[in-house]
Order: sequence, then C-alpha cells, then structure tokens
Amino acid sequence: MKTKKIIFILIAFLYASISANVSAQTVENSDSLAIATTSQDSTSEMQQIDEPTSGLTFIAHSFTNFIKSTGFANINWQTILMIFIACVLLYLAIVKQFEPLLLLPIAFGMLLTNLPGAGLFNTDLFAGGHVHWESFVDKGGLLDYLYLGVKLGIYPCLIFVGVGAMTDFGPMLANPKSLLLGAAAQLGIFATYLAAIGLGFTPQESASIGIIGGADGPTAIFLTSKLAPELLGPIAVAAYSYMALVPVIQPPIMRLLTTKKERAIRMKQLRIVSKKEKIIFPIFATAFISLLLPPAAPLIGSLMLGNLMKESGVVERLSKTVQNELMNIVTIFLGITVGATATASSFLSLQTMEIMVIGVLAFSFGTASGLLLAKFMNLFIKEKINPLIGSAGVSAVPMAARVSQVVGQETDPGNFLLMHAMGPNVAGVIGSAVSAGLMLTMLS
Amino acid sequence: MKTKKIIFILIAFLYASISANVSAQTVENSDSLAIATTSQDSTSEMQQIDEPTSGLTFIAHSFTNFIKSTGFANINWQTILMIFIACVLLYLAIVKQFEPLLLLPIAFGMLLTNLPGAGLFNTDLFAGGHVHWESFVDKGGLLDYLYLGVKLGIYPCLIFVGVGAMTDFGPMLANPKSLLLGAAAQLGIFATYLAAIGLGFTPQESASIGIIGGADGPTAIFLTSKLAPELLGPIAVAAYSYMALVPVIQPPIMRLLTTKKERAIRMKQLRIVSKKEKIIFPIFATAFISLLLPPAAPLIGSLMLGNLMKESGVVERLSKTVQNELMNIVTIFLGITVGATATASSFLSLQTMEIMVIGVLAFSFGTASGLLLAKFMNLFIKEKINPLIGSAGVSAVPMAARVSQVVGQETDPGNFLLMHAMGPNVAGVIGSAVSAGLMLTMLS
Amino acid sequence: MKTKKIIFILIAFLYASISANVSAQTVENSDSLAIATTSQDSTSEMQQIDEPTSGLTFIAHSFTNFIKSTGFANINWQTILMIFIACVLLYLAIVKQFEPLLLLPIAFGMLLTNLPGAGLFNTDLFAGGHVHWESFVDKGGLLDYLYLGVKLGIYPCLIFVGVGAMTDFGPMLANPKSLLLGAAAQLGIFATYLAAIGLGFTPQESASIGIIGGADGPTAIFLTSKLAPELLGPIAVAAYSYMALVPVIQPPIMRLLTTKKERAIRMKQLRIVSKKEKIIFPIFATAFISLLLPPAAPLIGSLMLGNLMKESGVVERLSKTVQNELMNIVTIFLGITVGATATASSFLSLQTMEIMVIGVLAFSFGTASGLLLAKFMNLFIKEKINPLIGSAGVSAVPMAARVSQVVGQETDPGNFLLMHAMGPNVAGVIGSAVSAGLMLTMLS
Amino acid sequence: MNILAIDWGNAFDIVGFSITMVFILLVMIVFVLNIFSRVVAPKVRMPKAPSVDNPVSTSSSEKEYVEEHLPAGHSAAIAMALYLYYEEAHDEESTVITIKTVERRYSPWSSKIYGLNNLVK
Amino acid sequence: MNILAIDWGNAFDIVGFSITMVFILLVMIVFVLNIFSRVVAPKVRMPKAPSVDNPVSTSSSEKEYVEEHLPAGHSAAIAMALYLYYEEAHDEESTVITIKTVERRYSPWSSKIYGLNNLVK
Amino acid sequence: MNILAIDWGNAFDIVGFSITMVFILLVMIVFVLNIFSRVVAPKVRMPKAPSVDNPVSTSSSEKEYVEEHLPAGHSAAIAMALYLYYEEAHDEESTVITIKTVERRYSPWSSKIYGLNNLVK
Ligand code: NA
Ligand code: NA
Ligand code: NA
Repeated sequence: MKTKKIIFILIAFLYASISANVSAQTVENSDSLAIATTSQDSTSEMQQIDEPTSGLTFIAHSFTNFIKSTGFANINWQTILMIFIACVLLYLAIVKQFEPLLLLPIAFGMLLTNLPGAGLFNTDLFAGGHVHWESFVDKGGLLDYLYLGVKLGIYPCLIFVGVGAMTDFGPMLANPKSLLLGAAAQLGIFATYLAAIGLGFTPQESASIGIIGGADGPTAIFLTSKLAPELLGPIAVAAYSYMALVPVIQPPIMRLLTTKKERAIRMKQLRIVSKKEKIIFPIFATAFISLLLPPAAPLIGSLMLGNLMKESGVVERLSKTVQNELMNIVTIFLGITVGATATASSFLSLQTMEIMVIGVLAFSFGTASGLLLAKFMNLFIKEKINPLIGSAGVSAVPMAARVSQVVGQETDPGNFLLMHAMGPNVAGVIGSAVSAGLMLTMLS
Repeated sequence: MKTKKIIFILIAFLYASISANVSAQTVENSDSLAIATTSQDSTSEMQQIDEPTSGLTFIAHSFTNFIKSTGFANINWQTILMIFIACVLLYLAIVKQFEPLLLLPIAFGMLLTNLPGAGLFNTDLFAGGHVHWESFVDKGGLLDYLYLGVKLGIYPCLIFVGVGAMTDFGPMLANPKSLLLGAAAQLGIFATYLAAIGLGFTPQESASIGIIGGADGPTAIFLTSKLAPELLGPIAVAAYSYMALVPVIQPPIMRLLTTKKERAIRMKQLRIVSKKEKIIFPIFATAFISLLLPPAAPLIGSLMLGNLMKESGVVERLSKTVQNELMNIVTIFLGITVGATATASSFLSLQTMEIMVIGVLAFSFGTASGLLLAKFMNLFIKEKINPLIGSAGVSAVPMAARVSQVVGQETDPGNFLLMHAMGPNVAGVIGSAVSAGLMLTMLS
Repeated sequence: MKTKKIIFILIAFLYASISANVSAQTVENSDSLAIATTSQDSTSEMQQIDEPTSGLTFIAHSFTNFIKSTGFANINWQTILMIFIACVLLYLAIVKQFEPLLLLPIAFGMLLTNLPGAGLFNTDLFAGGHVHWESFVDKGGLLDYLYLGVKLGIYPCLIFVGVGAMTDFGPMLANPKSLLLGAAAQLGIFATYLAAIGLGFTPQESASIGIIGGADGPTAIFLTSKLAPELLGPIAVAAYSYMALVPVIQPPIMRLLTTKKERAIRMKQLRIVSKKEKIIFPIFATAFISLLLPPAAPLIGSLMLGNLMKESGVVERLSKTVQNELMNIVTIFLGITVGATATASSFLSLQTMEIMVIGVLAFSFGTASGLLLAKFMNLFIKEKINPLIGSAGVSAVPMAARVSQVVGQETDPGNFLLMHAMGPNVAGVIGSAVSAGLMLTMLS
Repeated sequence: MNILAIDWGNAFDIVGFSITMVFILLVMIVFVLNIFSRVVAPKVRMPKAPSVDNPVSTSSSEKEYVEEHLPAGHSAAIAMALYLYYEEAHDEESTVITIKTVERRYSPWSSKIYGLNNLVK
Repeated sequence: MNILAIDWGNAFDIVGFSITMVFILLVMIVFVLNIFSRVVAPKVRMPKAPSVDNPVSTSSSEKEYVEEHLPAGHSAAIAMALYLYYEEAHDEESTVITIKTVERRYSPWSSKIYGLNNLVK
Repeated sequence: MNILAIDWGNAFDIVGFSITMVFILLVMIVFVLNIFSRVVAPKVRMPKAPSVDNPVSTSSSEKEYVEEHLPAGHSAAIAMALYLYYEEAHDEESTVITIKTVERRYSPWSSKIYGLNNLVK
C-alpha cells in the first residue's frame, strides 16, 4: 500500500521532468540571448546581446533560456534511473534500516551527484587515478573537496580508529583458535576474486570486488580506492547492503551445513582475559602484522591505536571522541562522497549488476567456509567447537555473532554462543585487513 | 558610565601606540644593526654587522631595532580604527548579545587581521579571486589555511547541514501557502540589489549586498565568497548585526502596515504533518530545486541532507554531531576567517558605510513585502491569514517568528502565532537559497 | 617481576625478527620471480616471469619473495631499538601515566613510523623544510597528510584555543606581580639555549631545545616546527616526559633554595576579579602582545580567543567544543604525527641524548629562577611572597601549581598556596609564548 | 560571464526576472506539495475551520482554548518546579564532573581546577 | 606493478598463495598469542571443562544455568522497569533542553524551538 | 635571516636581549593591568591584610580557617557519599546506554555490545 504510493509519486515526478525536457528542447532554437549557467556545456556557446530589449521581452527570453539551463532540460533516462536507485537505497536505509549510518549518506551522495548541472562532484578532477590539483579551485564542487579524504585513504583509517576503540578483542584472546575461523571466512574474498576474474574483470578490479566478501566497509573502501576507484560506488553499495542482509543470507546456509547435534554443542566458559593482555595485544599486533605485511599497516595500525586508547584507560576523552564525534563526522563525509562516485556513467553498467550478484556469493561462501573449518577442526580437537560460531568469521561485527547466537538458540534456547562467536567475529576484521594487505602487495 | 571607561582605556591605548610609533621613527636613522623581523618591509633592508659589538651595545642596538619591528611602529590610523571597530563588535556580541556565536569570532578575526606584522592573514594569497597555492607554505598564516574553507564554499554548506538538522519543515508542510510569504520576503534582496546598482556597485557586488536582505548568514557568505569576496567582511558584519536587530527593526514596520483588526486575526490550527511527509520532503526538495536551479544545489542539498538525517530518525548520532560539534567547529573557523577578510584597506571605505546603510533597508523592505503579500492574499482567500506572519518570511529563524508572536500578542494576548509564523520563517531559508541560486545563474 | 616478563617477550620478538631477516637473506639469491612489494627498494628490480610455473612452484616462489618483502626482512638494529623506545614510552604513558593524552599518541606514532615498509610517514616529502606537494598523492601515507597540520602550525594553535578556554587568568589579574614570576621562570629557556649552543647545536636548534624549559607542549611544537623540524621528535618527547616529571624534578630544588620560614609564609587573600576584567583582559592581551611582538600573535591570539569564549559566557557551545572534541581530535593528530617524525635516522643520535640531558636542566633552572626572583622581590616589598609559588612560573599548568601547594603544606598544612601559585602558573604560559615570539623574531 | 551592462534597464530586467522566478519556483513547490500531501498522507484529516454560524463548534473550540490555558498561578508553579529541577540537575552534573576530574590523574588538557578561586586566608 | 596475466593459472596461483598466507599469518599470531598469554598472564586459571563422568560438576553447571535464567515473568518486569526508567529519563532530558533553550537568549544555530508543533486553536 | 654567528658573544647577546625583553614586556603588561584594573573595576575593594597587632582580625581569619576545615571524619563521609553517588550515576548511565543499544537496531559503528564478557557456562 505504502510502496504503491511512493511509486506513484516517482512516476509523476518522472513525467514532470520529461515534459520539462521536451518543452526545453522546443524553445531551444527560438532564442538568441543566453543566461549563463553553471552547466559545463553552456560555456562554449557564449551568445551576445544583439539589441537592447524591453523588460518584458528580456524576461521572456530569460525565461526560455532559464528553462534550457535547468537540470530538467539536461535530464536523461540514465539520470532518472540513478535518482530512482538513490531513492530505493534511501528507502532501504530509512524504512528497512539497512546500515542506515552509511547507506543514508551514500544514497544522498548518489542523489546529489546525479542532478544534472549541480556540479557538486566532478569525476574529471580524479581522472586516470590522479588528483588534478590545478583544476580544483576553478572547477571543484563541495563533494570534490570532501572526496579527497577517500582518495588519499584518510577516512577509512580514521573510521578504523573509532572501530578499534569500540572493539573488545577479549573473546578472541581468550580463545586464539578464533583466529583460524576468522581466517577461514576470508575464503569468500578469494572465491569472489576468482569469480570476478572469470567474468573478465582485471585483477585489480577483481580484488576490489572480492573484498566485499570481507564484510568490512572501511577495508573495502580503502582497498577499492587504491586499486579500482572507478568501482567505488557499486562496491560500497554492495558491501553495506549485504552487510545489512547478514541475518537473511547466513541462517539458511548455517542450517544447511550443520546437523542439529552440532548446533546444540555447548562451549565451555571463556577464560577471563587480564587487562594487561588486552593492553599489550594492540601494540604487539600492530608491530607483528605491520612487519609481516607492510601494506596492511594503515588499517591495522589505526584499528589497534583505537583499541589501545580504549584498553589503556588513560586517555578516556580521546577514546570517546574517536568513537563518537570524529567517527560521525568522517562517516558523513565518507558516505556522501563514496555515494557521489556512483555517477550514471560509472554505475549503470553490466559490471554493477555483476558486482551485486557476485557480492551475495561472497558472503555465502565466507559463511560456509567458516562453518566448514569449524567442523573440520572438530575432527581433531577434544573440546568441540559449535560450528555456528564459524560463520561469524565474516566479521560484520557484531551482527554475524548475533546471528550465531540466534540460530544456536533455535536448537537449544539455553545455549549462549554470543561471546564465543565474538572471537571469530573480531578475528574476521583482522583477517580482512590482512587479506587487503596481501592484495595490495600483489596487485598495486 | 561603563562605556566612558572603556573609551578612556582605548584612548590611553591609542596614545601609547602613537608615542611608540614616534619613538620608533626617532631611532630609525641612528642604528646600523638590524634584527630580523617578520614584517614584510624589513626583508629588503638586510643590514650587516659591521663590527663585533659588546653585549650592552648589542642589546641597545637590538632594542632600538626591536622597537622598529613591533606592530606599534607600523601602526597607523586605519589600523587603530579597525581595532576600535573590532572592539565595538565584541561589545555588541558580548554585552548586547548580538548573534554572539558568529559576531564574537568575526570580531576577533577582525582584531587579529589588523595587528600589523602578525601575518595571520595575507590577502595577497587570494588576490584576484584565485588561490595562490605556490605561496602558501612560505607565507601562509594560520587564518589563510582556515580561510580556504570559506573560499572553497565548504563551511557555509557544512553549517547548512547542521541548520537543516535543527529545522522542522512541519509548519510549512502543514500550510504550503507559507512558501509564498517566504518568497515575498525575498523582495528585500532584489530591492537592495537595485539600490546597490544605483550607488555604483557592480552587479556582482550588488547581488552580494542584496543577499543581506535574505537574513541568512551562510547563504550570504556562500554567495559573496563566489561573487565578491572582497566584500565578505562588511557583508558578514552587516548580515549578522541586522539579523540580531530583527526585534528592533521589524515591529515598527509591522505596526505601521497592519490595522489592529488584522493583527487580531486568529488562524486555524495547523494539520498534523505525518512522519512520512517529513521524510520525503527533503529528498523531494533536493531533487526538485536542484534540477530547476542547479547553482542552488550545494546549499539546498546540504540543508536537506541535515533535515533528512533528523527526520529519518535512523541516524540520530550523525544528526546530533552535525548540529553540535561539526557546526561549532565550522562556526569558529568561518567566523574568524570571515572577520579576517576585514582588513583596513578593504573595510575602511565609503562602500562599507553604504553597505551598512543599504543593509537595514534590505531588512525593512523584506519585512514589508511579506506583510503586504499576506494582506493581498487576504483579498482572495476565505480563511484569512494574520499578516503579522508574513514578516517572518525574511527567515532569521526563529527570531522573526518570535517577533510575529510578540507583536500579535500585543493586540490579543490569547493569539498564538508562533507556529503559523514558523512556516514562512523556514520557507524564507529556502527562498533565500533559491534567490542566491538565481543570482549565481545570472552573474557568475 | 612484571617488567621481566615484558623484557622476555621483547627479546623473543627480536629473536624472531632477526631469524626472519637471516632466512630472507638466504633466499635472496635463489629466486627469479618477484612479487611486487610496497617497499621502495624493490621498485628498481622488476623481474619478469620467465616461464609459466605450476601452482606449487609459483606459491613457493611467491613465498620466498614475500618473506623478502616483509618488514622483518628489512629490519635492522636501529629499527628494533626505536620500537623498543616506543614501547618504553607506551609503558610510561599507560602504567606511569606520564601525560598520557599526548605521550600515548606520540609513542604510537613512533611505533608506526619505524615499521619498515609500512610507508605511513615519508620524511622526504618534507625534506629541506619545504612541503613537496607534487609527490604527495603518489607517495603520501596517512601520517604525511595529518602531519601537514603540524608543519603549517595549525594544530598547536587549535590546541591553544582549547587551553585558553580552560584557563582562568583570574589569579594572575588579582596579583599582576605573578607575571614577573612567570617571566623569571623563562630563564630556563635561555639557559638551555646557551647550553645547547655550547654543545654545538645551531642557534635555531638551540632555541628549539631551549623552549623545552618553557614546559609548554604546544609552544614547543610550534617553535620547533618553524625553526628545527628535524628535532621535533626528541623535543616533543623531552617536553612531555619532563612535564610529567614536574612533581619529581621540582620539590628537591624548592626545598634546597628556600628556608623553612620562607616556605611557611602565608599570602593574603586574592581580591575578587570582576567578570568585566576577565572579559577585557584577553582582548587587551591579544592586541598588546601581538603589537609588541608580532611573531607571538598566532599563539597568544589563539590562547586569548579560547579564553574570551570562556569568559564572555555568550558562546558556551563553542567554548565546550574547543575544550573537548576539537582539542581531542587535534591532540590525536598532533601526537601521532609528532611521534612519526621520530624515525630511527633522526632519533638515534647523540643529539637526542644531549637534548634529553639538557631538557631536565631546563626545567630545573626555570624552577630555580622563579624561586629566586620571588626571594629577591621579598627584599623590597612589604607583603612577602611565598617563594614556593615562584616555581609554578614554569607553566606545566596546573601541575606546577599543585607542587607549590603540596610542598607548602609539608611545612604548614594550613597554608593554601594553590590559587596564589596559579597566577605565576598561567603567567608562565604567556611568558613562554613571548619567549617563542622573541626567538622567532631573532632566528627565523 | 557577466552579460549585464551597468544600465538601469538591465538591472530592472534582472530583478523582474528573478522575482518572477522565485515566485514561479515556490508556487511550483506549493503545487507539488499539495498533490504530494494528498498522495502520501490522504488519511490525515485537516480539521475544518469552525463555521461561524455553528455555536457548538465555537464553544468546543473555546473549551479547547480554556484547557490549553492554565491559570497563571499554575503555570508559574510548574515553571518554577521545572526551573528548580533543571538547576539541581545542572548542579549535580557539575559536582560529578568536578569529582571525576579530581579523582582522575591530572592532565593539562583535561583539568578544570583552573575554575576555582581560593578565598581562604 | 602488475605481474599477473589474466590467465586462470595465475589467478589460481594468487588465490592459493593468498589463502596460504592468511592462514600462516594468523596461525603465527595464534602461536605467539599462546606463548604470550602464558608469559603475561600465567596465573589466570583457565577453568577446565567438566568431565562427562562427573555428575557433581554437571549439576553445579546446571545450577549456574538455573541462576542465570530468571523466570520469564521476572525478566519481563525488569525489562519493563528499565524501559520505563529510560523513557522517563529521556523525557526529562528533553524537557530540560527545551527549558534551557527558552531561557537562553535566542541564536539561530542553537535553537531547538523548531521542534514544537502548536496545536492551540 | 640569521644574523647570528655561532660565537659565544653573540649567543650571550641574544640571551641578554631576550631576557631583558621578556621582563620589559611583562612589566609593561603589569603596569597596564594595574591602570586598567583601577579604571575598569575601581569599586572592587581589595581586602587589606590583617595587621599583626589586631587580635580581632586574626581571630576572624582563624575562624574562617576553621570553617573551611571540616573534621576529617566529616570530609571522609562527604567524599564517600559523593563517590557513591557518582558511581551510581555512572552505573545508571551505563545501564541506560546498554538498554538503548539493545533496543536500537544494530549498527557496526554504534554497538557497544562488544564490552560484554559472557561468563555463562
Ligand atoms: Na572480515
Ligand atoms: Na531568507
Ligand atoms: Na612556560
């Protein structure tokens, strides 16, 4: 019922814009006096005032020129479709609450970038993977300046500082085997990489598409902005949409691949992790992972800086700020500008459709890999692992861990898997960052 | 009594600086050893140490050179007058509480920029409307870097995101006729434009002066930084001073142009606006206005993004941050740097006086236009509008709406006009942004 | 016991890295297929795939290449020592709580910058005191972008805005003689300057080292980034470490230089400072000091802007934001990037050792100077000053004032010196900024 | 591009065109909003203005008005209660912040001790 | 540098190498963490899993379980109480903010008066 | 521009000049502040130091001192009460945040669920 009405409005809106388009083309040849517009194409057709016109004539001429300068006159089907897609994403963000903190800004950025003539985002300033500084002050729109934070890899790192300050690595430290489950779930990344290669994407593009399977927004944006910035829009949309769909995508796979007896396994209580361990871990992990895999240093270093701020307990005011204000500000800028890269020419392609399709496979494959490794480990170890916690290794913190808890309680309502699942869950964040580092090592 | 003392101090201060000035000129010719100073003029007169001097002689020489390098030695009447004006604005901001959130930083920026030799702001980095990047690292002062946010149009947009997150378009949606009153009040902009043309300003300058009548700080700064950046100081000072004076400027005009019977009109209760309408409105308004008038897209898009964040209810943490921390930080940077553009050479001119005089006319004319359109509409519609709400169309949210309420209650203490006046009031924000977009279309 | 274990871990870690290093060198000559790495030296040895290799061979080759590309392979004793020093600083920040708000980010930045191959900070972008913009987008790491705020002098000023908004100049205004004690304590700066000259530092470096004696972090970073940016790391570490050690360094000197009778002097109640005085002071101080000493304008102007925001009481929301969110964000960025300048090549030198040694003398000399001037003043004035408040003139607000209070109460538990010591304490902030301005006048 | 000469005719043309456009644009928004509110929120009943010749309606609206307006004494009491509540809440908050600060180890950025004014002799 | 041809063999090589590396790296971390937790926190006793043939241990764990799980009615009551508490706290906060705003002198950036909807006739 | 040779004389000159200037500048501020406080706040009476030979004044200042210093037991009780109050306030806040979080739909940035440590067997 509701949806019907929204569709009705959109159709009315489309109709209005098309009729404006037609009327604009009608007047196009009948005037000789142009009012300057900000649209790029008008700059080459500077017409002159031939004769002093009377007020009314001027207004009439101005009006016809004005119509030609409106966005309505420059609208086309691609633009309308993109605005429609932005509205659908806004619907998903607001009504369905699909990761609204990022999908809402992304969708709004997509709306803004596709309004003809507004000039808020100019892809040519970033053409060929370079930043064309010399054109910035003349041509730069609001979103171009804000996009620099994505292009230079600053925003994803700052968000990771905040994520680190919210993350408790305790459950992972209590059960280091979690890290193996977190590693297994990254197989989704590599399976997707192969699938993308098979569809004809370049290795760099394929790696960027594969990272969707990591279920980690900032990591995906960081890697994509380095390897394949032209795919930033579709990859960010896919990553955040499917991350929001984790409770829909995972449970059937989890039920399919596990027996009822496995799902009923109760795991033993986690040991208490001392404060000292929690403080030393981020320092150690930064040094160890960055030394082994230098390209992962920005992501891991940022994550662990945030975590150290939290666990040390001596810089509470910094820790709160990175979790709240800094992350909120960066989230808005990141979301809007990532959305702004989704212009009609870059988004409306077969590639985008392919990415959306492969993306869901990435999540499924990651989920299955985590589960199956847990089952495999159970063949050797005495204290059995409930395989349901394996699926949490895809990260998507903490939603995937909650899914483990919920699916586990379907079989045994007294089984509390949440904290056990948090281990692989936070390990998955490290696993994705390590995978991104490997991809950067081999492909950049 | 208080004011007397402050004037006394200022005179004492002036006297001290002038005597320092004189003594500096006295020693000017009597020394041969120069200590480097940061003042620009000293760089060309690098003198050498002729003979090894003893400690005391060195100190004596250094001291005379030091006096020449102080700001006091480079002070002149223009500088003193500007410092005095900055102090007057600080007085208005702190004691009279004239929009202190912006006038205080503006006045402090004006103080800093006019201290000779401090080099906090260098107008030559922005000479000719271009940003001279190559000189930035060598010559850039603190305020030059912060000013980039104004020059590139970033700050006004970020402030508008926060303003949008504070604005409730409900009363306007409940009574769309408010938009007409909001449009009428923009006549003040165009009347001021004509007045400025008449005084010999260029069309670009005139449009920037006219926008003072929009009673919308960020819009005024946005347009002026694009069309006539050299007038940024006086226009910002005029806009915020007169905005603070709305309760003084408007009531006499309102009483003059309305009969007692009109002021007593009670308006019917506003309908309840559904959450769905409030959510769809910002999306729709962004698309519609930006398509019709692309240059208005940055302002309208930012305003509506903030409003959508607020009304959607799903990104509360983002909404709070844009209303508070982000807006506060940007307000400080905007205020200081806009104040910094008010150097003696740009501010102390007949133009500034003219702008201050036309500015008050702009507000008056806008107020009258809103009132008169409401009276005109009452000739045709059955449910009469209280013309007092028309004056709220100048925006200056929500002060102008309060003025409507207060003046209405003078006649009938039981008449609650506040919410009815909020409709034209927020419509005035849209009206000003649309007017700015039209000016940009025609004049940039 | 605890420390032993930490040392054990570090040794194990070192051992692991060295054996990796050796194995990397072993494989170095035995392979022909290189996987691209981000380390700079590998770019010149682009090898080609000679023959299609089977999967296993590829993986084996890749693995040996990977080992060569790790940071472990590029590690050396300098790097290990720097990581160790970073861990020691983290220990001091977290366990000993030495100014953790800045030492923790500084130490983490030092850790990140010394991880070989991570490329988070590239000193060559700032070589020769210039900013090499053209290399930024290609080579810039996260910390390079954030470091611009230090290089351009933005962060220290923004922190001073927040410090100003936290500072109450009331005790200083109530007793202007405090300013003399605040001036006397700056002698530590100049004594250290002479000591550094004596050790062969250039005048610019000596001034930067001397400013450690000012006990004012932002001032020290501001001056050093202008005069001797290559010493930023050791100077910041020395300044914040010794500032944290104020309660250890000062009391013995205070007890040594004062008699018990002097320490027992009770001072008369401070007069109440009116709100008007507190509001006018920051405006007056900005104008007066900036005119006398233009290079001090950025620091003094920022400090007084923050103070005016606080004292005026009309911009509470701005005042809170500069004290909290803005300062927290800038503190993180400042700390990390200042730490990042401490690369092995710049930090592991005799100079750093010398700076650490002179630094502690700077604090001691400043403390003594303040005390002795107070004793000297007591020879002439009737209302005796307790010389213990003189030591608070080094600034290190408010810790040095607390030390005065504590040492005073050792002799007479009923003697409350805190507020009396706050006068010289906040005066010391002004004194340091003035000294920095003088140094900039003479040496830049 | 500036197509405007400084002559008055042109200035008036600009003004005329701009005013026309502001009104046209906002009238279009009014028009679309009206359609839109009918489509989106058709069930939200807009309360009719009470007709002048209907005494019942008038009295009911007067009743509403009366209900809205408490006696002045009541309002004042409520306002005072809320004011005191707020003041108290604020004081508690300050206390908490002060204690928290004192408990916490000192740091130059976080200290609020500056705000004290020691009046002890 | 991209040394990879688009051929499948290479893609599989990359994948094989990457997967191997991800596991090797994380296994190394597991290994070091195990040593590390023994060195750093040797006294933190890891509770043994109760052996299956020990009925006492099982019953004690059942007892713990029972203690953890309050009757549904109790939980609901607590949840509702907390919910109401929170709701109330939130309302008070709003009230305070509104009053504070009204008391404060107006400023366009700080005002929250927008949020009112005047239903008075 | 650096006019300074590295010779010692010059270094001492710089130091001498700088110290002189720091004092001159701050003495000037002292001087102006004194004038200024007389002009701006002439009515703020500076309380005279009690003369030594005036026993009444001394006793009154002792009285003030006594009033300032509560018995240690009292102070401790007040401190504990405030401490408990603060602790409680903090706990309530945490509870509210936790509930709020649980009520709210999940989002990776806003979640605080990480902080739990499930000790259930
Ligand atoms: Na992951
Ligand atoms: Na307006
Ligand atoms: Na100092």
